[in-house]
Amino acid sequence: MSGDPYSERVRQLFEAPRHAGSLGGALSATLEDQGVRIRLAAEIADGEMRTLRFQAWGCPHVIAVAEAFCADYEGKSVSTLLEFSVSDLMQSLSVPVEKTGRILVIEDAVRSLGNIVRDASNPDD
Amino acid sequence: MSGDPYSERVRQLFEAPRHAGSLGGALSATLEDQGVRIRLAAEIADGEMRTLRFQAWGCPHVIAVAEAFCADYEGKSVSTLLEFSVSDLMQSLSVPVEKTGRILVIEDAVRSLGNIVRDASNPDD
Amino acid sequence: MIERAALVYLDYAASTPVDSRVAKAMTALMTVDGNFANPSSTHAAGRRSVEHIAHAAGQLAALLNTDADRLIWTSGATESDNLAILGGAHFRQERGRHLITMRTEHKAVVDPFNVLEKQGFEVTWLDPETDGVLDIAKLEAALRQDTQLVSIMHVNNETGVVQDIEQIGTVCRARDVLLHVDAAQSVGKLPIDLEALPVDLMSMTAHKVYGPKGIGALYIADRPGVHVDPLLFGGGQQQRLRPGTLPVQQIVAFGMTAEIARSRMSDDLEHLRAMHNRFWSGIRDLPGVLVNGCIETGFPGILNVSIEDIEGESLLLALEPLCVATGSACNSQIQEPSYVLRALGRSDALAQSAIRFSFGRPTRIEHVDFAIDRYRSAIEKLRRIAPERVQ
Amino acid sequence: MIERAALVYLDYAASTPVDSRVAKAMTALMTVDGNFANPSSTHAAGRRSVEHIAHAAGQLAALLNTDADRLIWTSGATESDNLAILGGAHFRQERGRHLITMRTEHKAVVDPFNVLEKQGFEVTWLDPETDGVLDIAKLEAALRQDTQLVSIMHVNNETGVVQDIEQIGTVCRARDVLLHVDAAQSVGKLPIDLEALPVDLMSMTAHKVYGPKGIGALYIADRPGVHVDPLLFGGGQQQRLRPGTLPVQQIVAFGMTAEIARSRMSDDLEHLRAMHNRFWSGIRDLPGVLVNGCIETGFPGILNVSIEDIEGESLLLALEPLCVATGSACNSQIQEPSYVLRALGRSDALAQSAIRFSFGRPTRIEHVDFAIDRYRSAIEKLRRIAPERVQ
Ligand SMILES: Cc1ncc(COP(=O)(O)O)c(C=O)c1O
Ligand SMILES: Cc1ncc(COP(=O)(O)O)c(C=O)c1O
Repeated sequence: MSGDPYSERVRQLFEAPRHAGSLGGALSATLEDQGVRIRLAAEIADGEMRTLRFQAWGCPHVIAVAEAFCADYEGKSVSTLLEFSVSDLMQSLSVPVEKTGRILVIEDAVRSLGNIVRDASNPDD
Repeated sequence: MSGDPYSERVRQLFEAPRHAGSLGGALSATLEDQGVRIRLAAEIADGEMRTLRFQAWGCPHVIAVAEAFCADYEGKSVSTLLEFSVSDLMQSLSVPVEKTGRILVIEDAVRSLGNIVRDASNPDD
Repeated sequence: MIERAALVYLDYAASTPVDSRVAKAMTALMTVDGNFANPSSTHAAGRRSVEHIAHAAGQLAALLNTDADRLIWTSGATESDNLAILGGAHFRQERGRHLITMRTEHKAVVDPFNVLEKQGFEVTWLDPETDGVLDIAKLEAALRQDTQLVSIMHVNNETGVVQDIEQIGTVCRARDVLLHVDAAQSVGKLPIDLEALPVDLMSMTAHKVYGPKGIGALYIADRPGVHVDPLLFGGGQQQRLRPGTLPVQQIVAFGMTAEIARSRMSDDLEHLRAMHNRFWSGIRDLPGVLVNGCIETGFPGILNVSIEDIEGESLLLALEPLCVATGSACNSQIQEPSYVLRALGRSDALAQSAIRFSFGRPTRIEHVDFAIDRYRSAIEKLRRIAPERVQ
Repeated sequence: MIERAALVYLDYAASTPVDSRVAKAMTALMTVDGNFANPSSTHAAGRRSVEHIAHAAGQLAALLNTDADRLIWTSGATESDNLAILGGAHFRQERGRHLITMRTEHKAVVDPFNVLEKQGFEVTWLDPETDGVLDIAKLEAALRQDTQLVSIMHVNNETGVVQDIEQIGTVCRARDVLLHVDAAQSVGKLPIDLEALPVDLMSMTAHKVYGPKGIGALYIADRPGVHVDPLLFGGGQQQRLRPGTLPVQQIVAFGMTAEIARSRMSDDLEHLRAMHNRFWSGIRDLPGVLVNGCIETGFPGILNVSIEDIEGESLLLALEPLCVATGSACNSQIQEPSYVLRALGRSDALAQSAIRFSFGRPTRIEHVDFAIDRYRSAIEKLRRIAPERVQ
């Protein structure tokens, strides 16, 4: 017996994940952990993320958080990736705490994308 | 939980006990046992019971059986009293077996009335 | 005017009809266009059932001034009593194995205590005073170091005697003893404020207060050390305290019942008092009539009277078509005198002649007058039939 | 055409709506002009309630071809299971302390056995074959000198798998072992003849077969040595096996439900088969779809399908407004893979993707077609969103 486990926002994001998909030739990071599989791809121009796309295999909260991340971070500077934390999104989407483990996989994927982007823009390192 | 403990006949006899009452100056027997109090009175003429009356303190089955006895035995010969047994009445009125003990008080009262009647008609004994 | 053939029901302490609005809501909920989903289901229909249950819990909680999550749904007060007493005593057995109750409790309390006695618990059975009320000094004297649970009912189902739960609870709480109260006869009828009352466990049932049969609840106070072991297992419903698919329509009915009772409690009480007083005025002059309990302090919905030198079973039959209860436990053809009335000091004979008249919302003056008339004529008839006592 | 916003309910294995005729009869009975008296009351109104109950018991007994007095009313199959298993094992503990059941039983069976294990009973948990069916040789091998009780369900609530109760019962009876059958999902849906079947105890519930929630029954065979210890105490109702005021309206509803089920069982089955076949035809070609249980031999009211590489929780949400069940026990936010499907040999991932579609009397072709469409598009969507597996 339980109430609705999904907030209205989670339902919307899950229903219409506008940023779901892949980007041919873009930079991308893929991670699999905690029964979650996530792939993030970014088109970068002038140190900004022009386009963000995700692919995800996981529960609705995973998909919603991934979608919310892409929607929020398109247009932002690539440096924000490395500071990304899921906690704000978890709160604004009312993700139950029991799901923290799997949502953290998204955080890891974002950081990992951040590293890849950084490495790609500093090829000499 | 139980069905109706009273047969239709018991209900009728209890509802309208036409032979309830006393007979001034008649022969009578009174008995108290098993939480039952019963008094039977008879007007005798020519060795026959012209009138029978009962008084009873007891459950509806006691009252019904007493009434049925009076109704059945009015007009009969006094000798029948000594052979009286409640078992036929118990059966025809569907008296539950658990009540046998208290109904037997009526049998005892009838026999006792029989003895009194016999003693009264043979005063020389 | 009452037709002779029609039954006249004055047995509202045994059970009550379901309020027609409640019955309507039940039907709407449980049929195909309603909300019949299993509240354990996670889908949208299941969640709606959960909401209905939460609403009903809120309604019952409001009646009792407590939190909805303190209420466990059961199949009735019998199950609630068992869960409180067996489950409570088992949960707290480390605390001690001495228990206290009264001789005038309902069978649903008496029998679990009998079971606990067989399991090695020790039970003190307190007798009431002759008016049915517990002398608090007797309770205080009975409390021991190892007493862990006291169970005392609020309103007695046979006599309407009301115990002072607040006083009893205060004594228990001072000694860290849990108090269970069987409130089957009082919930929705007398004011109960669980915020204020020092009660730990309370049993209730819907069918005594115009709700359906087969649904009850157990209140479990939110205090450290107050808990019960479950009696049934399986499924995760109700914090594992009581599994089984929650009967949504029954729960919704109990909730509505509670809300209705709350809104009309003082009107109901006034009505009961009027019926009670009229009836008592109509029979009190009968020679040998005796009240079991107390006219002034008892719950006015119940009036239990014995009468000298009248056989109870014949009285009951002579009262037909009046539907009333005997003082007897009626599980066999041979009626035993009520142990409750015996505990009040009544002789077997007086206990056996006892009749419980109980009034309810549908009771009208005509019913009461019919009952007065029937009672008087039945007594008159049976006295007429009875022989003099053998000297 | 189904409106998108309206819920489409295909979860009849979780619960069913009450037949409108049944609801009407309940209302008529329990309201003020009905028969609301307590059947424990000895007066005329109470006796009418007794008659209603006797009639209902006769209706349920007729459905099962047994005697009305073999049926004990309970609050549902959960209580019946507990009474049969805890009460049965306790009653027969002199006979032995070894018990046998299956890993695919309902929680209401599993949990009482877990309790018995803690009390020093020994339980053998049999695994089914991959189609969910018990290999009778495994049961025979598990039976011991001290085995006293076997509990195996008739129709599985998650998969619709049907066990061969007759064969199982024959094996048990040859060894003087009692057989309890949880028939919550089959009573009123599949033919059950208790005269012919070697079954000793059988649990049932009304709400799976268009009756109300909160009423069930336990069948106790009339054979020497077949009996249970009660779990609840108080009052003399039901031969002291299950006390509490009998909920007349609920019992009458269960009786009517049984009679209706009896008269339309073959029509119901035919309808379920049609819905089941249509649905299966509509999805069977999906890559990676797998039936949990057995299409041919299973109960046609239930179809449980897993699908490769799909996350179950997202699938369930993507299926909305379809109301269906996951294979998971849904008592926490994090869904555990169903232990029933795990026992059939499914991986965690496959078990987690399982959806139980269950059909009922109100199910129409449009509902099935809507479900097919939803299922296909949900799978398609989730596969589209998912990344390739990491190599
Ligand atoms: C005081 C009291 N306790 C318990 C019960 C049992 O309640 P239920 O009928 O809900 O099982 C009753 C009524 O029958 C009662 O009056
Ligand atoms: C197989 C099985 N057993 C037992 C139960 C429990 O029945 P109830 O909901 O009546 O407690 C159910 C359904 O919930 C079931 O499907």
